[in-house]
Amino acid sequence: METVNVPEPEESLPSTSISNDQGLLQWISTVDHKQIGILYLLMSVLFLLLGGVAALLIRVQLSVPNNNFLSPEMYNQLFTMHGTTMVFLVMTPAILGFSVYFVPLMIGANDLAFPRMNAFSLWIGLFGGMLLYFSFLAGGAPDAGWFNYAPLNQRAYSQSSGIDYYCIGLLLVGIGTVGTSINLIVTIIYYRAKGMSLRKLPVFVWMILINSFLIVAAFPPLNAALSMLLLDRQLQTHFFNNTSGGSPIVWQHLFWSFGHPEVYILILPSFGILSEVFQVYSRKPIFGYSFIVGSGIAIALLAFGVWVHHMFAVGLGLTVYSYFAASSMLIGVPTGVKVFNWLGTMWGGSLRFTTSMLFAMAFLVEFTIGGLSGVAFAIVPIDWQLTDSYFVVAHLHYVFVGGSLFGLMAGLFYWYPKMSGKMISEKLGKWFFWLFVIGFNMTFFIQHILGIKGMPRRVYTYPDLPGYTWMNMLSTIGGFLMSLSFLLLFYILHKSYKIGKPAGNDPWDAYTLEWTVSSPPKIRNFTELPPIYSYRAFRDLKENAKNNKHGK
Amino acid sequence: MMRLVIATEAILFISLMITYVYFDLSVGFTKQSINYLDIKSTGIFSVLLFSSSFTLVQAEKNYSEGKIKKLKIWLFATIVLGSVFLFGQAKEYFKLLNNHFNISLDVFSTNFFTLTGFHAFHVIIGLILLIIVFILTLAGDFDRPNSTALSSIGMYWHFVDIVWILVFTLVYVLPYLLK
Amino acid sequence: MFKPVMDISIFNPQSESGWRLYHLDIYFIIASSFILLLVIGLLIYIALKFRAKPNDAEPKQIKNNKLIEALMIGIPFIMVSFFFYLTIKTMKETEPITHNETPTVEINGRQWWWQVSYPGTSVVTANEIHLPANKKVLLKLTASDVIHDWWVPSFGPKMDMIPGLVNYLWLKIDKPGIYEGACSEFCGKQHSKMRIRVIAQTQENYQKWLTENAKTANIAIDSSLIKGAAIFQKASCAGCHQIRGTMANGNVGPDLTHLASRQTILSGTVKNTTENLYRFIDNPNKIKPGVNMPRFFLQQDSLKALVTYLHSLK
Amino acid sequence: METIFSQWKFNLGASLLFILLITFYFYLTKGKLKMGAAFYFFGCFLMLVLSLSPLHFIGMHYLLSAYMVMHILLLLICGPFILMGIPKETPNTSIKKTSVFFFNYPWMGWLAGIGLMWFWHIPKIFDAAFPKSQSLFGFYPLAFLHMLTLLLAGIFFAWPILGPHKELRAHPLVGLVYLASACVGCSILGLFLTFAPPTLYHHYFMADTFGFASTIKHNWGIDRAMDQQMAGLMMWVPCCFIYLSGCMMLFFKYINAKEKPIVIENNKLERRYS
Repeated sequence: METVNVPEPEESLPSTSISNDQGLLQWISTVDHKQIGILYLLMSVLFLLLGGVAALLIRVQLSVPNNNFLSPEMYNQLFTMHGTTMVFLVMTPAILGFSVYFVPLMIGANDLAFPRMNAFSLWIGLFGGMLLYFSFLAGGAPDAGWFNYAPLNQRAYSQSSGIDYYCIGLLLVGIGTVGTSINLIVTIIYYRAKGMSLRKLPVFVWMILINSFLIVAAFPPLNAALSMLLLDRQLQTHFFNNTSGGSPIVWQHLFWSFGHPEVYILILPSFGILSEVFQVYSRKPIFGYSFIVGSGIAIALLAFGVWVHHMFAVGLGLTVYSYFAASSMLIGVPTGVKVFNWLGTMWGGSLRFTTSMLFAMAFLVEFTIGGLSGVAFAIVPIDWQLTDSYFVVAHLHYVFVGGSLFGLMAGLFYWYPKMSGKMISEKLGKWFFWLFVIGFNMTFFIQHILGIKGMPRRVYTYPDLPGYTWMNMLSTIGGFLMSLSFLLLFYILHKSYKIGKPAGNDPWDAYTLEWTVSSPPKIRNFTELPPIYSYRAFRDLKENAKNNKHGK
Repeated sequence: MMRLVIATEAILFISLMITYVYFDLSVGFTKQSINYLDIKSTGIFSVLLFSSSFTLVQAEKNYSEGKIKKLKIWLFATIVLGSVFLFGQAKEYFKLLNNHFNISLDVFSTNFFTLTGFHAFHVIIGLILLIIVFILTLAGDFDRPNSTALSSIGMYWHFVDIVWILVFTLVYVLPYLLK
Repeated sequence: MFKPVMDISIFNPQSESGWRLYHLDIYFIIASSFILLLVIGLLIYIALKFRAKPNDAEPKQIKNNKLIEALMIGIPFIMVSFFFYLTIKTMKETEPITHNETPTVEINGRQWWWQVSYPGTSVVTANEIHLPANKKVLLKLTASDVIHDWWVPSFGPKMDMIPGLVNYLWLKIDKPGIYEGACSEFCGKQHSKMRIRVIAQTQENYQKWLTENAKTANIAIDSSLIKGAAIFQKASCAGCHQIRGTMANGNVGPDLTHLASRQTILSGTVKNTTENLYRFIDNPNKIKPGVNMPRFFLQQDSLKALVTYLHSLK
Repeated sequence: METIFSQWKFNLGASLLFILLITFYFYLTKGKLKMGAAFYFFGCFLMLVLSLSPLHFIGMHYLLSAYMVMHILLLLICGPFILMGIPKETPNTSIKKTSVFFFNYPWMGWLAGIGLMWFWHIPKIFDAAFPKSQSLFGFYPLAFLHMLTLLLAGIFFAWPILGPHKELRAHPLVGLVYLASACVGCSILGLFLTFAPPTLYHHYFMADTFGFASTIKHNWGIDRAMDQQMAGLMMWVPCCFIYLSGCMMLFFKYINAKEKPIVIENNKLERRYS
C-alpha cells in the first residue's frame, strides 16, 4: 500500500512551527506563504490607491483644454509616478501575491522552497516602493515618464532627486521580484506533489513558471540600466549623456529589452488565471492544454526579440525594422492561439456566469482590442503614425487593464472564498463588474480616436481643437466611474469578509488541489494529497469517487 | 537556486559588456585612455584569481570527503587569492585615480570603472560568503559533508571567475592585441 | 486665418506618404475588425447557447482538436505574413534610403521650440515651417538638448529627433495649406506646448517667401522703433536671440529677424499679436511655465517700445 | 555579359570535404547503406552545392550577408542533416562513444557550436580565413578549415538533441534550455554585427576583382552598412527562429509523451470523497 506524502524540505518549515494568533506582529514577522501572499495583495491595493489618485488628478487636469488645475511640473511627476506605480508596485505585487499564495497550494506543497527569502523579497519590494514615494517629500518625484528616456533623465534636465529615488526604488523592487521568482521556480521544480509531473501541472502554475523565468531573464538589463543612470547622475559618468560621447539610444535599448518582456510578465499570470477560471465555470478541461502551455513558452522566448518595436520612430534603419516587425507580428500568433483556445474551452460547456467568469469573458474582448492595436504597432508604418500618441495610451491600458487587471479580477473573485473563507456577494460583484467595464471602456476607447486625431501623449494640456474637448471630457467621466467602481469593490470585499456566507472547501466544484483543503487553508496546507492523474487532480478524485459509488 | 541567481547575474554582466562593446565601437570612445591600463600586473593578479577557482575545487573535494582540516587550508588559500586579486584591483584603481583617470573623465573610463567595479563588487560578495563558511568551519559548525552551501558558493565563485575572464579579455587583452 | 484649415487626423492624409499609410491603415482596420467581430460573435453565441441549466450533467470533456488548433495557428500566421509583406512594401516606399542629398529644410528640436533653417540659403526661422507643396522634399531632423519628435498627422510618419543623431524624412505635400502637428516625444515641462505648424505654399510663393526671409532685418529708423531696438540690445535679449543685420546674434532662442511675419508665437500656441507678445515678455514663465527665457522686469513703456520694435520686423 | 548568378565556381576544399564525408560514411558502415542514409547524403550534397553556387561566390567576395546565409545553412541545416543520417549501429563503437560523451557533457556541444561561431567572427580571424584573390582550384587551407569546422560544429552542436542514440539524447526540457541559451549566444553576436560600424571586416573592402560591386550597390541597393546590418540580423532573427522552433518541437515532444500511469490504492482522501 502506497500513500502519497506531501513533499517537504528536510528541515521543518519555519512557517509551520509558528503560532496561529493573528496579531499584527505575527503578520509582520510571518514567513507563511499565504500570509505573505495576502500582504502582497494588500501592498498592491495600497499602491493602487496612490496610483489611482494620480490617475484621477491627471484626468481632472485633462478634462478641459488649457486647464490650469495642475502645474506642468506636478503633472509630469504625477503621470510618471502613475505609470511606475501601476507597473512595478500594483501589477507586479498582485501577480506575485496570487502566485505566492496559490502555487504551493496547487502543486501540493506546504510552503515555498525558501520561506524566509519570500518574506525578505516582500519587504524589500515594499521598501523600494516606499522609497520611490518618499521622493515626493525629498524635493520632487521623478518626472521623465515611466520609461524615463535619456537625456531627459539626466541631471541637466531633471534637477530634483526624484530620478535617483526612481533608480534606487526600482532596483530594490527588482531584487524583491527576482528573489520571489527564483523562489517560485525552485518550488515548482522541486516541491511538486508526488506524481505531478510537469505534464500534469495546472496551467496557472505553468504560466507562473514561465513567467518567473521571464522575470529572472528580463530584470538584469533594467538593473544595469538603472545602475548606469545612477552613476550618470551621481558620479557624472557618460553613459547616456550625448554631449560627452554617451548615447541616449543605449538607454532605450536596455530599458526596452527589459520593458517588453515586462509586458508579458504582467500578462502571462492572467493567462494562467483565466485558463483555470474558464475550465471550472465551463466544467470542461482546457482546450488544447499543450497549445496553451506551448504558446506561453513561445511568447516568453519571443518576448526578448521584439523590443525594438518601441523604437520604430528612432531612425535605426529599415533593415532593422523589418526584422523586428517580423518578430513582433509573430508574437501575435501564440497570443491569438490562446484566445481561441479559451473560446474552445467554453464551446460545448455548461457555463456558469459568476462575476469571475464575467471578468474572464470580458477579458477576451478587451484583450483582443489591446492585442490587435498591439499588432498595429508591429506594423512599422502604422507605428510611425501612432506611437507616442494617445493611441498608445489607449493600447497599453487595454493590455494592462483590459488584459492583466481583468485577469487578476477574475482570479480575485475566483479565489476570494478560498482566501477569506467567505463567499463573495455575487449580486454586488456583478454591479461592480458592469460599472468597471463601462467606466474602463469609456475612459480608454475614446483615447484611440484622440491618438488618431493627433493628440500626443504626456501633454499636461492641449489646445481647443475640434473634437479634443468632448473626447477628453468623456474620458475623464469614465475615469471617475472606474474609481467609483473600485470603491465599490473595496466595500464588497470588506462586507463579504464580515458577513459573507461560509464558503466551505470547494464552493465552485473546482479542479485543482487548493480546493481540497479548508478555506482559508491552515498554516500547514496539506496533511494528505490525492493521487495525481492529470492537471485536474481534484476533479479526477471526485470523478473516481462518483464512479466507485455507482459501481458499488 | 544558485544557478538561477547566476543566470540573472550573468545577464546583468552581459548587458554591461554589450554596453561596453557598443561604446567601444561608437565614435566618442577615447581609445588612447587604454594606454593607462597596466595589462601585465593585472594579468598576474588575474592568474591568481583563476587559480583561486582551482583551490576552491580542492576545498569542495576535501569537504565532500570529510577532510575538514584540508578544507580549512584550501578555503583559506581561496580567500587569500581572492583578496590579493582585490588588492590588485584597488592598486590599479588608485594608480588610475592618481593619474586623474576617474570615472567621469570620458566614455572609456565610465565603462571601465563600471564594468570592473561591478565585477569587484561580486568578488567582494563571494569573499564574504567564503569567509562566513571559513569562520563556521573554524568554529567547528561546518563539518557534516551534506550541506550544499559550499558547492553553491563554489558555483558562484567560478561564475565570478568566468566573468573576469571575459571582462579581462574585453577590456585588457583585446585592445592590447589589436593595438 | 489663424485656425489651421485642415482637420488633424491620420485619416485625413495630405501627403504622398500620408496616403500610403492611410491605405495600410484601412487594410489593417478591416482585418482587425474581422478578428474582433469574430471573437465577440463567438463569445455572444457561446454565452447564449451554452448557459448552464439546472441539473446539467458534466459536458463532454473535449480536450483537443488537432484540426482546429492547426487553423488557429495557420490563419493568423497567414494574416500576419500578409501584413508583413505590406509593411515592408510601404516602409520602402515611404522612407527610401537617403544618399547624401541636400535636405530642403533642417529642423532642430529645442526645449521647447523648433529651429528651422534652409540649407543653401541664409534663412533661419522658428516654429513655422514653410515648405513647397507638390514637391518631394527632404527634412533633416536633429535635436540639441533632449529627444523631440516630429509629427504632423496628415503627413504620415513621425520621426524622432535625437541629440547626437541625424534623421531624415521624405515628404511630398499634396496642396498648399496650413498643417498642424505637435512634438510627440515627451521632452520636459512644456512638451504640451510644442506645436508644429507647416505652411505649405505653391512653388512661386515659397520661393518668394525664401527671398523675402533671406533679407536682413529692416534697420530701425523711426524714432519709436529706435528705442525698442536699443532696449533689445541692452536688456540682453541679443545674447540669446538673433536679428540678422543687427548686433544680435544669439543662438539660444528663436531667430527674430522676421518675427512679425509669423502668424503665431510660442511654438504655435498663441496668435502673434502685440498683446500676446507683450504679456509673454512681461512674464515669460507665467505664459509658458518652465521656459528658458528669464523675466526682465522692464518698465511698461520700455516693454511697449520693445514690442513695437519686434512687431516691426516684418 | 556574365551575371553574378552564373558564378558557379569549382571549389576544391568543398569537394575534398564531400569526398571525405562520403568515405567516412562507408568507413563507418563498412560499405553498407543504413537507415537514414538519405539524410546524410542530402546534408553532404547540400553542402557541396552551396559551396559551388553563386551564393558562395557572393559571400566570399561581396556580401557578408550572403556569407551569413551560407554559414547558417552549414551550421544549422547541413550539420543536423548529416547527424540524422549517421547510423546508430556501427561495427566500431566511435559513434556510441560520442553519444555517451555528449550525454555526459552536453555543454561541450553547445560550446562547439556557439564558440566556433564566435571564433570565426573575430574580425582579424575572419579576414584571415578568406583568400585575398582567386587561387588555383579555389583551394585555400584556412577557408577549408573554416568550412570543415563549421560543419563539424553543426554536427556536434546538434548531437545532444538529435544524436543517433535516442536514449542518449538530452532530456527535452534540458534541450529547451540548451537551444534557448544558444539563441542568446547567437543573438549577442547578431546584435554586435548589427550595430557595429560597417568597417568591421576588411575583407569586403578589397579590390573588386570580378567587377560586380557596382551591380550590387546600385541595382540591388545594398551598401556596406546595410549588408553588415542584414548579416547581423540574419544571424540574430532567422537563426534564433530555427533554435526557437527547435525549442517548441522539443516542448511538444515532451508534453505529449505518454507517462507511466501511477498506481495508488487506498488513498485516504479518495476514501473520504467516496
